[in-house]
Amino acid sequence: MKFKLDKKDFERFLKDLMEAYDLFAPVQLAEGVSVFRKIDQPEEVHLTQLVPQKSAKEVFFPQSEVMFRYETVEHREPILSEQRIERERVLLGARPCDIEAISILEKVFAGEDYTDVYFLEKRRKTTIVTLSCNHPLTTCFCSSTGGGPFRRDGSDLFLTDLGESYLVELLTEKGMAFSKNRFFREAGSKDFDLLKELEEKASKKAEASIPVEGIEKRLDLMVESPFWDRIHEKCIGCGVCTFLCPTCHCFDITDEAVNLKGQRVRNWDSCLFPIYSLETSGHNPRPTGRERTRQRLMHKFNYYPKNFDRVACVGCGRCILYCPVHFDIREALLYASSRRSKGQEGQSR
Amino acid sequence: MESETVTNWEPKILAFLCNWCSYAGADLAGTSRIQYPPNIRVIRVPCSGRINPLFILKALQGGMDGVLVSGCHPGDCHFLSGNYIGRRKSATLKRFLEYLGVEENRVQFSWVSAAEGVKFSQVIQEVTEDVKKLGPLRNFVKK
Amino acid sequence: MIQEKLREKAKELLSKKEVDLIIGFSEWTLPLRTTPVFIRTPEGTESLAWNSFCENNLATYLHKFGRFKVGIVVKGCDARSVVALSLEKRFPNHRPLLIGVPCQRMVDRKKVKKAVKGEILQAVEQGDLLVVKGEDFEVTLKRDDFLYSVCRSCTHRTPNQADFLIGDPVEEFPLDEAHPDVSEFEGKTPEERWGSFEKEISRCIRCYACREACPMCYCTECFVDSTRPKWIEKSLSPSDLAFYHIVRAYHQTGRCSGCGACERACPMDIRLTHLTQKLNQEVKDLYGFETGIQPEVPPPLSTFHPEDEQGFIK
Amino acid sequence: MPLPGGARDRKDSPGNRPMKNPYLPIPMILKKAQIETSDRLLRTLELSFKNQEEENAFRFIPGQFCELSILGKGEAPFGIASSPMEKGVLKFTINRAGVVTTALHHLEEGAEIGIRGPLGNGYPVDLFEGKNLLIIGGGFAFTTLRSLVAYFLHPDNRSKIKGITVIYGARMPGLLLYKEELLEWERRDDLRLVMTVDWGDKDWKGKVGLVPNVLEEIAPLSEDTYAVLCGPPIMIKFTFPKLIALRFPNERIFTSLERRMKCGIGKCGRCNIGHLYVCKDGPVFSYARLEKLPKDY
Repeated sequence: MKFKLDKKDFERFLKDLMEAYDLFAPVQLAEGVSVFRKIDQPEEVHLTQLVPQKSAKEVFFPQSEVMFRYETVEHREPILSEQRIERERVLLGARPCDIEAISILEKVFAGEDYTDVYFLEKRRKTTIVTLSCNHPLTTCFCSSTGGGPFRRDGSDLFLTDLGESYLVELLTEKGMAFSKNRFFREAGSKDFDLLKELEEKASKKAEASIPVEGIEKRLDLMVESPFWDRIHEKCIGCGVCTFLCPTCHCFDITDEAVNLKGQRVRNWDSCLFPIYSLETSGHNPRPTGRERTRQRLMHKFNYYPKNFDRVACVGCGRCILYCPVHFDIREALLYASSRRSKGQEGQSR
Repeated sequence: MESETVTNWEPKILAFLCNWCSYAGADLAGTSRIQYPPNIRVIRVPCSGRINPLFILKALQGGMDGVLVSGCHPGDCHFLSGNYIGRRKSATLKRFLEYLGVEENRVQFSWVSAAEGVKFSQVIQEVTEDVKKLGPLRNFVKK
Repeated sequence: MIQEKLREKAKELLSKKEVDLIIGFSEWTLPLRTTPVFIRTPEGTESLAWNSFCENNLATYLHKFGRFKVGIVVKGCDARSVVALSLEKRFPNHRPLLIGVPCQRMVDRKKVKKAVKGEILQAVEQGDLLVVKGEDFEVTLKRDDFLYSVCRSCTHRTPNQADFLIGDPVEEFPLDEAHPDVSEFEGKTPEERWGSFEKEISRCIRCYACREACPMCYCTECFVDSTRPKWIEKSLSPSDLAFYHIVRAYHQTGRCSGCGACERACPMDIRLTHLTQKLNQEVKDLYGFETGIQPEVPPPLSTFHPEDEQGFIK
Repeated sequence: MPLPGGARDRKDSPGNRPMKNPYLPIPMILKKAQIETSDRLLRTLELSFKNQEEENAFRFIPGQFCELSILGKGEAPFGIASSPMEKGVLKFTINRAGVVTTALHHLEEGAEIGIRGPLGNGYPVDLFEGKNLLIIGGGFAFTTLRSLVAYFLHPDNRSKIKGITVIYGARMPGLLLYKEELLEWERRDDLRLVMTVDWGDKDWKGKVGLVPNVLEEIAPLSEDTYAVLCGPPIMIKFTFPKLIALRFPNERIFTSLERRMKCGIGKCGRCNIGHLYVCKDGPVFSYARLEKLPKDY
């Protein structure tokens, strides 16, 4: 089912939405810096930054999340209170790559044996309103990882920016709940033509160029390759790529307490931090950048695929755009697939 | 216990006292029955040079309204130069915290020798008054 | 041309086996950027680049390669970091050979991006000009209008401490007197200053890019990672963020070369250099010290003078 | 009677079961605590369940572990040292090293403590049925091996396997765990116990030497035998080739790995070796399986 939503109605549309849902969307924190967060005022919604620094994963898996609080009074048994969410949510304005990443995370958090209630509850209570990617960046390689700028999987509603209005596609039952929205108007053939044109143009721009297919098998043979001795050299071991990555999902669990009152919190963690795998004894199974960089790349392109049958990368390009030393994961993939990369042989980058 | 209201609020001040002088000075004040405000909590340190800026920050973050670091007068350090080294750390940290907007009198420094029981009492009075004027620490403290 | 001379020198050092590897800059996939390279063969030196996008402080890599004889490409600020590290006895095996390039001041890629609409696909330097191209635009910018603010204030562009100087020393003068962001910040009331600081760092995601990009941050265990004692928590409370940023900056007192690598590394665009610049001003004002200028003078916080300022002590 | 591995018998689909929060600890009471070793770094905690329901639901096999949780300090994983045949209690032996373990050492009898578990796969006890068992342990990694031995020594289970040989080494006699029980084992005629230390004292009657060398010396037959190996990395490294030399095939050598862990349920990352998670797919691995993984341990 397709409708049109005029941009002049957009803020009022959001306001309506916020009556019934907690709305999450990109917000600009400083010029050129945006993140997904809960919206208090419709005008905060900021849709122009194609890839906000922090991805939409934060709506389901916040960087810092209280799992439960506790208080022990006078040696009695501690009172635990779980942190769960109350209201239904709408995630609006994430691009198809971020949405694809949510399904990658869901596979881990749903799991076979154990259910991560914190992630899953948010996922189930969220309606996803995706925004198409009309002008992919040159750092985008979603088409290479199985996605695309107009990929609709995982979205309940799909918006395409037509200039003066958004074309709205209702794709699921959750999406159909919006079919009677007072701001939706009938869309005509002109709109559909424009949609088709935009979609074709964007898809052409984002044509697959990075050899991701078969990467799992190639990496199987590269576990001890000298490739890792060089590729990690310029990595300084910060957490930018892993924190901004929409599919990275490692976390740490810590207690924050004063006396007997406190909370158990989980915070994002990064496999590139040395202390991530450091054991109390002092032994570190991943002692240098070589093992840690290998872990990051292998997890995405070998380990995860072994468990879940697809790569854990959606080609959003955040790790390329925001890396302080300009590590380019595409070049690593080209290298790994033995295609001649842009640089010269015999040295590392 | 009375609840803390603005009118009867009393500042909590953490005092790091050098074992060799200021701590003994505090002792002297005590044995000489010299009065000073009960707002300080004392931590004895081996030397004012031992003070890691982390200690001061941790104290403020943990809810102290003021911090005092007190050591031996120049030339009197038990370790010869500990207080000189401490003096540079104090000077730079103090200026830096003020730059960031921490009020000037939140973090204070003094030289008090083992013989200066009266001075110790005066310092504590002054610091307590200063911090009282500032009111409770609102910024930085962990809520 | 500087780039050619740089390649020649690097090639020579590798050929004569005076170094095991050269750490330098190379062009890479994105415009307005370079990437660190680690070159081990004379032929590899062909990829060395020198331009206004060589923004990283490569001295941060010296900790990784302590076992090797390293030749490193340095700007004025980078060289001063190496001197500071040397004072802290970080090179017990091999002192790195400094291949110094007098710096033309580096271009702030974020400023350039903000000046145009659309994705930048190509950026070419033409003398003092910067030609920036996108899919449907091409603009010519004055390079000097788009410099990093620390570079604008810099008065030590020539790496005088270098073992080899590529090109001639440049005349030392600041484009901006002092550090405008420090004075601007100082103009506010204490309450405004704290508010502004807290707001700025509220974007922090604790990726520690600022720490890792800095050559002076090399503690085996950073205070944020210590569990006994646990100084701060790992979550994003304003208080813990402030704690981290105060201590990270303060730990640079008398050690910071003012290169600005911390701020450039930040993915959230947090203004960080005014903190360390303020500390640099303090140690200059109080103790007449500037990082990395005099290789014989000990770091200010590890020494003292009996007559040091103490007006603030009761 | 194959015991259901706690984690594994809950395979109903996530869609139609109410979401149970696997991060919430259940309450236990510290019944008894005992210092095990002369260096006082190892303390065994005997915990009893606070709620009968939770006790009934808690089924485990030797080799599984739990996250012990002290509110305000955090969680840490420990192998279960008691056997499933010891009803109503769980035992853990704690090496004092970090924040949580220190708190566990200070815990007073009668105090409440949280646990999550049982976690991990455990030793393949079904596979061992009808075979000989060679158990090799070093230092304080002996905990889950103790569980395994006690499980098969139980009158209900002893007939399930043939011979049991235990080689157990420590640096000094005072550092051996479960000393009273070791004396009992020594007296049995259906178990061969070989103890060794690096440095003996005047009362020491066992062997003196490193575990790999003792293994070589006593040269147990590999025929019809499974070997279970658990100890510090350096011991594992040198013992493994000796087992190969004794003609143990990789499929019949098992070991239990330790890694830094947080969630214990395969979500938080950190403990993976290749595509497997030590917490969820381990901690027990056969060498045949380990051999195919990156050497990230």
